[in-house]
Parts: sequence; structure tokens; C-alpha cells
Amino acid sequence: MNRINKVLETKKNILSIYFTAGYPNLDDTEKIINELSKSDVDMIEIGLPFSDPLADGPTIQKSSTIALKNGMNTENLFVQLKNIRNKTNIPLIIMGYFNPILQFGVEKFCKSCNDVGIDGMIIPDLPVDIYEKKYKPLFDKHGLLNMFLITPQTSDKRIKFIDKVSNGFIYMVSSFSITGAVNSFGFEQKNYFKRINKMNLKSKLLIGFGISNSSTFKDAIENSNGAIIGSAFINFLKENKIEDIGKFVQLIRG
Amino acid sequence: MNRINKVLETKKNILSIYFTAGYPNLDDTEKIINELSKSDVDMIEIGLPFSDPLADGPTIQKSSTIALKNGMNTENLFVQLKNIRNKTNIPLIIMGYFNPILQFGVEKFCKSCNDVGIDGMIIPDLPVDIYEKKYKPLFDKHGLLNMFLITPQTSDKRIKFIDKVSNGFIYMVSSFSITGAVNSFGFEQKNYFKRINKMNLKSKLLIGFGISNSSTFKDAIENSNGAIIGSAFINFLKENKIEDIGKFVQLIRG
Amino acid sequence: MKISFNVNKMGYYGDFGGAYIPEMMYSNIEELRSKYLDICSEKKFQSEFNELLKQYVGRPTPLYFAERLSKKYNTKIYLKREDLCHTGAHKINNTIGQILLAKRLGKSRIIAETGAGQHGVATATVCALMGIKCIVYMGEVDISRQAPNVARMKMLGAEVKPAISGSKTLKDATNEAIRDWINNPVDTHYIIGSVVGPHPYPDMVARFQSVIGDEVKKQLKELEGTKKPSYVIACVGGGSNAAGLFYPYLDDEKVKIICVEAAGKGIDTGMSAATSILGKEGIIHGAKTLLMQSTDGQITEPYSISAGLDYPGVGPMHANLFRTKRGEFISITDKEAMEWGLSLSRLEGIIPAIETSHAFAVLDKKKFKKDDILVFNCSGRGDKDLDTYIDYFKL
Amino acid sequence: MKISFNVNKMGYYGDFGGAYIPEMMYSNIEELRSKYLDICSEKKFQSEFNELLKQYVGRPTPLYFAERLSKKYNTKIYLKREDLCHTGAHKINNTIGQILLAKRLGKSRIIAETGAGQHGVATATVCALMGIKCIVYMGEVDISRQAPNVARMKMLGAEVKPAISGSKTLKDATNEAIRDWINNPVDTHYIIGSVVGPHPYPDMVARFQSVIGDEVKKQLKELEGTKKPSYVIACVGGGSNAAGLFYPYLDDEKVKIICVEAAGKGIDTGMSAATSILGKEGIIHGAKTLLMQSTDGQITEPYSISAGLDYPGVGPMHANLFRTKRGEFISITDKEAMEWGLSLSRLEGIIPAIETSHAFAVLDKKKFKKDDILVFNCSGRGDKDLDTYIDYFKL
Ligand SMILES: Cc1ncc(COP(=O)(O)O)c(C=O)c1O
Ligand SMILES: Cc1ncc(COP(=O)(O)O)c(C=O)c1O
Repeated sequence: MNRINKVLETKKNILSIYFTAGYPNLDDTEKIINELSKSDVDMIEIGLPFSDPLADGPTIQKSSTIALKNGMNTENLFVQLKNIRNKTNIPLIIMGYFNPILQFGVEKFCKSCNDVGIDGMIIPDLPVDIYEKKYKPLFDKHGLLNMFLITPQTSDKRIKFIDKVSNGFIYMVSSFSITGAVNSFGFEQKNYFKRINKMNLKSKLLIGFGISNSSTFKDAIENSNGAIIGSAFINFLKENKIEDIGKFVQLIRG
Repeated sequence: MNRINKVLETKKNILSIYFTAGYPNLDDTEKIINELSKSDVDMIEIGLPFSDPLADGPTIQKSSTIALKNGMNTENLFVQLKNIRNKTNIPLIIMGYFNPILQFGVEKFCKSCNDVGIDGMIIPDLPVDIYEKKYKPLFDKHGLLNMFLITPQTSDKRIKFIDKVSNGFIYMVSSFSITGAVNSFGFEQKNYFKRINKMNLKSKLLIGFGISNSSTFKDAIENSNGAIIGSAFINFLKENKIEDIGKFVQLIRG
Repeated sequence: MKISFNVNKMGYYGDFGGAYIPEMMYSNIEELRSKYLDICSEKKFQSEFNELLKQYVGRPTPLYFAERLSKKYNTKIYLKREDLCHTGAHKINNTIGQILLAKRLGKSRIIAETGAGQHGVATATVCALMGIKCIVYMGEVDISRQAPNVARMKMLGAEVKPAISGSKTLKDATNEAIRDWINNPVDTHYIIGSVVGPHPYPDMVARFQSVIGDEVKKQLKELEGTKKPSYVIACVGGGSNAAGLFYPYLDDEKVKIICVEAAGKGIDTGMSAATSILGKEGIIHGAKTLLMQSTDGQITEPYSISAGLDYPGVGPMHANLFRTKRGEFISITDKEAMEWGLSLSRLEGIIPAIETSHAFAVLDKKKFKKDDILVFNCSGRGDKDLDTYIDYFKL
Repeated sequence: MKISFNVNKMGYYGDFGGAYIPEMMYSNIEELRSKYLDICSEKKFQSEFNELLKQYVGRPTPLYFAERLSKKYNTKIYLKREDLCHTGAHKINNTIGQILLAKRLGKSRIIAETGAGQHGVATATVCALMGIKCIVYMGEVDISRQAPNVARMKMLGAEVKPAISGSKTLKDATNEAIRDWINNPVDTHYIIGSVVGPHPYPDMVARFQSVIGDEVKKQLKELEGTKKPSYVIACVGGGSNAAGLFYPYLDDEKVKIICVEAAGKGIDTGMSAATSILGKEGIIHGAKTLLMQSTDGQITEPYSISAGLDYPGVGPMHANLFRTKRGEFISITDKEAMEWGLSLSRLEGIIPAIETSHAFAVLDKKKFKKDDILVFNCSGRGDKDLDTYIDYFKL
């Protein structure tokens, strides 16, 4: 069973942490993964940096620019991840835009993921429809889950379709906002969480975007199976040592 | 007999000098006229300064601007000229643009001229046609001659008309140029002088524009009854004392 | 017989007009006067003129119903879109006509004066089109406040010569152009940019601009079922855009005429260009007309924030419209005009030239009826004035 | 069956197109996709659209026979005068269409990206016209090199937000606009300015621009007795002016298509925007197309002296024209384009936008026959580029 599915089935209050590969320094990838694995984190999303991350807020944009300047690229990431499965069994997801994957070759990319022990993908600009028609067999062949996003605008019909195609979790975008970390969720967002929960989807739900502290994390896990933290963690890395990651996670867990 | 006609009939190689009233200083008018009268000059043109002297070159433009700044105006000029006929019998011509005369009142202007002993007018922007139809009786009534210009472009027919209307001299514009003093006349200009001379006009001819030194003066009087000097005299006044006017005139006479 | 508000055979509009010119200009003016009507009525001339207006200038310009503006003022407001002409103002209608005329007169060198630079650009443009040398005189003050148009003239290959006398604006540029013509009477044609100067210029320019009013007649017929608006309204610098719009309506007193002049900082401040109200009869640039002058007959240095209205005289046609009361004259301050520039931009998405903005300010000065049809001449676009607008509003 | 070079039902031109978008944009794009064809074919929509194009934009724009240019190159050269459109470029054809669509979709807030500022001005203009809030994203570099257009947007009441990431030009402004849309998916419509972005944008924008080609067909029939030119030629940034001109000729291979791209300092210098030659298949701003990118799939920062061509991608229609060889692609350096800007100004009295100048440079790259009929899209006027021209030529 895929590591992601195992976590989804066995754990509650899942915490998934995103970081940008190659940030703050080119060779931090392994260190960050190790430190996260040691802490109370359930999944890790490794961001493959892209020059034009149009679904990301300024924090992740900036980390991507720095990572690319540091020399990060697809080839390099797989080299860095080569021995990662000797060190940790935590579910690893690559989150990246579609163009670098396309240039690398989708099949070759899937195979490389499988080789180093990646469990799944989040590709924000590869819509579920195109994935389903064109790329699903490749992902399946290499044992990769593909996670899709839903937003407050996603229709019930489409959510059901996404649920059907999904074999991992559904990434529930907390709100309209990609502007990064917020301090608490509002009335509308909570209503949206409730609405989705009532749908009785087969897929587990993780909430992402805007989770930045124990209070928003608490809000999120009250309404879902867990939460994903990105910008807040990047901001943490900017100002703190990698060794202190455990403390960040403790703060979130509250 | 009008003083202008007397000079035209009795003299050859006539030298007429133009100056701008109120330049260099507001009260120089009388002094300049007196000094010119004492020298070997046959006629004087008193420029009534105008804000927009569009038929004049930069030298006379500038002197007009300064004269106006000094406070010169039509009223004032007649005050300055009030007793001029106690001092000199030289022909005096007022050269001015039509608008200030129109505002003063053409009849009142003619009368004032007559009162102070002015002999004639040169009004560059009052064409002979309009003069003839509308203003001639007034000029005649006050014993004022009106002098008209001709240029190399003026047709023979029109020259004959101007000759007919004229009762003083015809002001023969030397060339196309109103840019001020030049050093010598060219082939075309001399041809033009010859052409006009062959027409056997009843009016005497004085050449103006571009006469600046003894050589151009000589050229001019070879082809006409005399010459008019403007810009060169204004330039002289800018740099020299009024008492030295006699020397300027000697230089021109050669 | 009914009096006409158009020019008579002698070149006068009532008491105004004529040709008060130095002899040095006589041959040129006489050549024009004796030939312009014949040339302009030649079939070939007509078809070349109309063809260029259509294919090159982009005529007919729309008669645009300004819905939001009309709603706001509870009346029917149409804009004649001269701002859409090639080069951005009505001025090119005239320069197209005059360049064709100049070619027929065998001229190989063109001079022009310009205030806002629109006429300079329009002249430089037709000279480029015909491959004829072009010199444009422009007041030094205007050169600095209308920089984009100076740049355009240079791109088009024209030489821009600064006029440095007097107020260093339009009147002085005109003086310089006239001096140039006096110095170059044989090969040169002087393309005057408005309905000013000696006869036949006011009439000639008005005729070339009359395409504006002629189009309005046709377009209004289509849009409103009548050829006659209640009002025709235009700003007046020299008066050419106004003359062009009014032309077919001059003698039809059912159509009311409103001329809008620049009050500058206010007509009592000594910083103004409201010629008809502040002016007296006199002679400027060869025409008898109304002009701002001292009691002594010296021409006053005018002032307006708008370079194209910064002229102490007005065309003789307009002087006559004023004296006979055929036209109503309204003066608009810098402030009112600037605010209308912003209003029109925000209400209709049209950034007008500051000259043009003056015309619209009439809407705040006068009450119109719900059924009135107002035709404003939207004489030019505001691209040349962006710096002035931005500075003024600190945008 | 004959292949078509137009879009298919799935939103593809051959291999190119589609909608590679984040889920956060899905509802908006899907709403558009499912409604745009119906809305655009409504009678009422059609008549409002055509009415505004006529009365407000000033269409039809002339198809102008450039006599001096034709003589010089010994072929027949026509200019489709989009420079005469209100606001000075073809861009407004599209913004008029999209604002009418946005109103029908009940949107109350408009966002746009802009490079040269022409699309920003065109968007700000239609928003002012309709009284709708407008935010325009513009690269910081472009803000400083296209200052007049920034001023115009402000006059029109739009908010101009600088894009400060990446190359700070068009691509980055587009990223920012997309982010805004993701953050404001309910009340906001995103008016994309070219035939780029996810389906249905390329097709929708091409349809709105196709008025250009449709007019050419009619006008050429009148002028030359044939609807078909030998060549249709246009500069390609995203490709909208080109798409508009080519539209009715896409599947008629007797009419040859030439696309002109910006070579910047030269295609081998690393300072270029010649997408089709330097690009590879990939995904940019939601479409599969040709784009300039590293082997690693990072999008290259493009370079051109012309802000409107400074884009690393090209519309999917054009990617397909390139791949299928239906279109000939020629790239033109900054220097060649700038010199053509001056040439056209001096030969025809038309100062073109620098984008537009690129197209004309084809005349020095390719020999045409005496009887060939060339139709150039004169996509915009050069007023926005005066500073660049003046600096470059030290005028
Ligand atoms: C746009 C515009 N409107 C009006 C004018 C004023 O001139 P006229 O009164 O001759 O139309 C100018 C002069 O430059 C102008 O550029
Ligand atoms: C005048 C002009 N032409 C061409 C372009 C390029 O855009 P497109 O390729 O979409 O026509 C622009 C873009 O701003 C423009 O302003």
C-alpha cells in the first residue's frame, strides 16, 4: 500500500509540510526531509521550483526564485533524493508545475519518482480532466498517486468527479486566497468545510493554503483529516535553523 | 510742398535713416532726430514700436520690445515730437504697424502727425488697396504722404498701380530678406533694380532692407534715388553714443 | 435678403476679415486668393482630398452618443470624434487640403506655426506623405509643454524652430512663420493651422474643416432622424474646429452656436485668452478681428493652460458670430477645463486634449433641456497633454 | 477532410492550446468556455459590439494604400490602420468584446495584464465607459518604458499595479493577474489582451479581433477587385493582431501568412523574444504552445526593445501555424524595427508602435513581386514609444 494511503487510513489530524527544494540552500533538501521526519509531521511535500509559479503567493514565489538561482533543477532533485528511502519512511509528495515535468518527460519523471521512492504528486496546473485522459496510466504504472485541488468554487458535480479519479487525498484549498499565511479562518471558509464534509467523499481531505499557526491548524483539522502548511514553513526557514524545525512543528500542533 | 517731395525732387543719393522711437532709452527720440539732422542724412523714419512687428527682422524686433518696455506709446511719441519742428526741417516719416494707429484712431493719428509736423507714413501692413479705398482722403486732408513697398515679387501691373496711388517715394524692398543687414547685393537683386528702373515710374525709388555699409549703399544709389538704413543703425545705437551718429553717417556715405 | 454669416466676396465676415498684409506677402496671398476656389472645386482635387480623408485620415469620424454623460446631464450629448483622426485632432483635415493645394501651386517647401503642436504634427505628417520639406515654428514655451508633439514632428522629419520673442507661444510662432514666408516667397507655401490670418486663409481653412459639420448632418440624420442639432459646441483657439462643425449650420439660426474660449486663470486676472470678451477690434496676423490688446494697440500676451487656445485673436468668422450674437460665447477657466478632462476620461473612456476639455465645461454653465441634441466637437485627444494632466492632478 | 488551422471543439489548434489551469481558475474558465459562444452569437450582443466598434472605436479602420512605400519596394502595399482605433491600437477590439461579455456574466471588477500598456489602456477605457472598477498589472520595467500609457490608465481611473517578479515584463504581469483572479474568483473577470492563456481565451480573443480581417476582405474587394491579398503580415507578441488579420484567411492557403517576431538583439544573443524559432513545446499561462524555456522547463526571460512583443510564448494558433508551416516566421532585430519606425514616419507620415515597426521590416527580408498584394497590420501608433525613438535616434 502506498505510504500516503497508509497515513490517510491510520492517522487523524494529519500534518503535511511543504518546502521548496533548493531553498534556502541548494543542498538543504535531505536535511529538511530528515528533520521533518524526526518531528511530528505526517507527510512531506517537496516543491520542485518553477520560474512562473502562478498558483503560489509571494513567499513560495520568492523561495522558488532563490532555489532556481541556487541551481536547483529536476535532474538535481532526483540526485538529492537518491538515497532518501534509506533514511525515512514518511510519505513524500512532489509538488511541481507541469512544464518542467513535461520537458523532463512525463514517463521518465514518473519512473524517476518511483526509483527514489516518491509516493505521489501535486501538479496544480495539470487539471484532473487532462490527467485522467492522458497521464493516469503512467502514474498508476509507477505507483504514484496524484492529488487534486478543490476550492469553494468547485461544483459538487466536479468534486464528485475529482473524488472518483483521486486515489490519494483531496487538497482542499481553504479559501480564495493564495496570498499566503492568514491568522484565522472566517465564517465563509468554515461553511465551505462543512459543505464538503457533508458530501461523504471516498477520498480523505486535507486543507491547505493559509494554515500558519496552531489556531488555523486546529480549525482545519476540526473540518478535515489534516492540513498542509507551506508559506508559514518557508517563512520559518528564512529566519531559523533547520535543526529547529521540530520546534516549529510543536508550535503548530499546539 | 511736402518736405519729402522737396527732398525727392532736389536731391540725389538720398539717405534715409530709420530708428525705433523709445530705443535705446525712452527719451532719446528728440536727441536722435537732432543728431541725424545735423549729419548728412536726408530723411528720418521714426519707428512707432509694435509688439508684433511681423515684417521686421530680429534687430528691429528687439529694439521695439525694448522701446515698449521703456514705456513708449503713440500718445507719448506725439508729446516727444511736439516741438520738433522748432529744431529741424528734415522730412520726418512715421513707420508703424496699422493696429496701434487703428486703436489711436486713424483720423486722430493723421491730425496729430500734422500737428507735430510729420510728413508721411510707412505702414507695412496697410496694403495700398485698402489705403486707397478707405484712408487716402484722411491722409490727404492732413497733408501726409503714404509710402508703399514693392518687392521682387510685385507684378509690373501692381507696381504701376502703386505708382499711381503713391504721392511720395516707393520703398523698394531690396530682396526677399527681412533678416537685417547684409554685406553686399547679389546678381538677382541688381537685376531687379534694373527691371524697376526701366519701368519709368513717376515716383522716386528708395531701396531699403539690407543696406548696412558704404558698399551696399553705393549699390543702392546706383540703382535708385536713395536708400533707407534701419537694422544697421539700430545695431550702431546699441553699441555707440548718440553723439557719434555723424560718424556712422559718414561711414555709410563713404 | 437674409444676412449670411459666411465670408463675402471681399473676404469679410461682417466687419471682420480682409488681408492686412505687408507687400512682401502680397504675391503669395494674391496667388492663393485668386486660385483657391478654382483649385478646390476641381474634380480631381476633390477626389484626392476625399480619398485621403477616407483612407489616410480615417474619415468619417464617428458621431458618438455619450450615454453616461447624457444621463448625468439629462440631455442628449453627441461627440464628433475628431480625436480619432490620424495624428489625433481635426487639424489634419486642413493640412491635407493645403498640401494638395501647395502641390498644385508648385511649392516645394512648407512652413507652419503651431501652438499645441497638433497642427505642427499634422503638417509634418502630410509633408512626409508627400515627400516635401517642412519647417514648423513653435513658441519656446509650447515646445516645453507639448514635448510629445515636438518628438513626433522630429520623427516625421520636420524641423522645429523655436520662436523666442514675445510670449513665446502661438502668436509669436505665427510671426516667425510669416517672416519666413516673407524671406522665401517663391518656393514656400505657408500652411496656417486655423481660420486666422489674411483672406483667403480663414475661408480656405473653414472649407477644408467643413467636412466635420457635413458628416454631422448625415450622421445625425441617421441617428436622430434630423440633420439639425439644437446646439453645436466647440472650443475656440483660432477657431478652426469650431468653424468646421458650424459651417453647414452658420446660416440656419435654428441651430444654436456655442463658442468656448479659454478664461485661463479667470477673465479678470490678466492671465486669460478669452478673446471675444476681452478683445477689441484690431488687426492681427493680417486679419481684422477681435483681439486682446492694450489701449495703445499692442497685442496682449495671452495665457491659457492649453497651448492650442493660447492665442490673443480669434478668426474673423467668430468675431462676427460674437458681434452679431449669432454665437454664444462662454469662457472656461484652466481649472474647469482640467476637471472636465478627467471627467470625460472617467465617464466615457475618452481622454480629451485640454483644448477640447474646455468645450465640455459648458455642461456646468448652462442648463439644457431633456430633448436638446448637443453636438460637441471632440477636437483632439489628450495624449499630448498627459504630463500636464498628471502634474495637475498628482496622479 | 481538409485540415483546419482554426481551433477545434476541445480548444486545440493541432497539438497546441487546451487549458492547463490550476483548479482555482476552473470555475471561471469553465463558465467562460461554456458560455462564450452562445453569448457572442446573441443578436443583442452582436449589435452592441458592432455599434461600439463603429461609434466608439471608429471602425471600420481604413485599408490604406501606401503609395510611396509601394513604389520603393515595387509591390502593392496596404496598411490596415488599426493605429486609428480609439486608444491607438487593435487591442480595443478585444476589450470591447470582453467587457460586454463580463457584463453579461455579472462581473463587477476587471483585471488585465499589459506589456506595452496598449491593452491596459484599452481595458481601462472600456471599464471607464461602463463604469466598472479596473486593475491593470504591468511589469515594473514596462511601467518605466511605457510611461505615457501608465499616465493614460491613471487618467481613465484604473489602478496600475507593478509586477516585480521575474523579468518584470509581460509574462510576470500575466502571472500577477492570474493570481489576482485566483484570489477573486467571484466578482472578477480577467480580460486577457492577446490570443494566449487557457482555452477559450485564444479563440475568444481571435474572434473579437477577426473584425480586422473581415474588414480587409471587404475593403480589398472594393480597392483591388479581390478579397484575397497575396500576403497578410503582422507582428506577433501574443498574436492577437495577427490572429485578427489572418482569421478569415486561415484555411485559404492561397493567402500566405507571415508572422514577424522580435529578435531583440539577435536570436543568438540570449536577448531575444523570437518564440517560434527559439521556443519548444510547453505550457505557459495555461496553454500548451511554443515557448522559450531552459532545457529544464523554466521559462526564459525574454527581451525586446518593444514591450508588446516581450513575451516568451506565442498563442497556440501561431504555434500551430509555425509547426504546420502554414505561416512563415521571420524575426526582426531591435535595430531593424527601430529603423523601420523612422522609415514609415518619413515615407508615409505614420509613426508606428515599435511592435508594428517589426512587421514592416519584412520588406527588407523578402522579395515580393510587382503584382503581389501585401496587407500589413498597422497594429498601433507610436505615441507611446516616442521617448524610445527619440533616445534611440538622438533626435
Ligand atoms: C485638439 C485641439 N483643439 C482645438 C484647438 C484650437 O484650434 P482651433 O480653434 O483652430 O480649432 C487645437 C489647437 O492646437 C487643438 O490641438
Ligand atoms: C501596437 C501593438 N502591436 C502588437 C502588439 C503585440 O500583441 P499581439 O501579438 O497580441 O497583437 C501590441 C501589444 O501590446 C501592441 O501594443
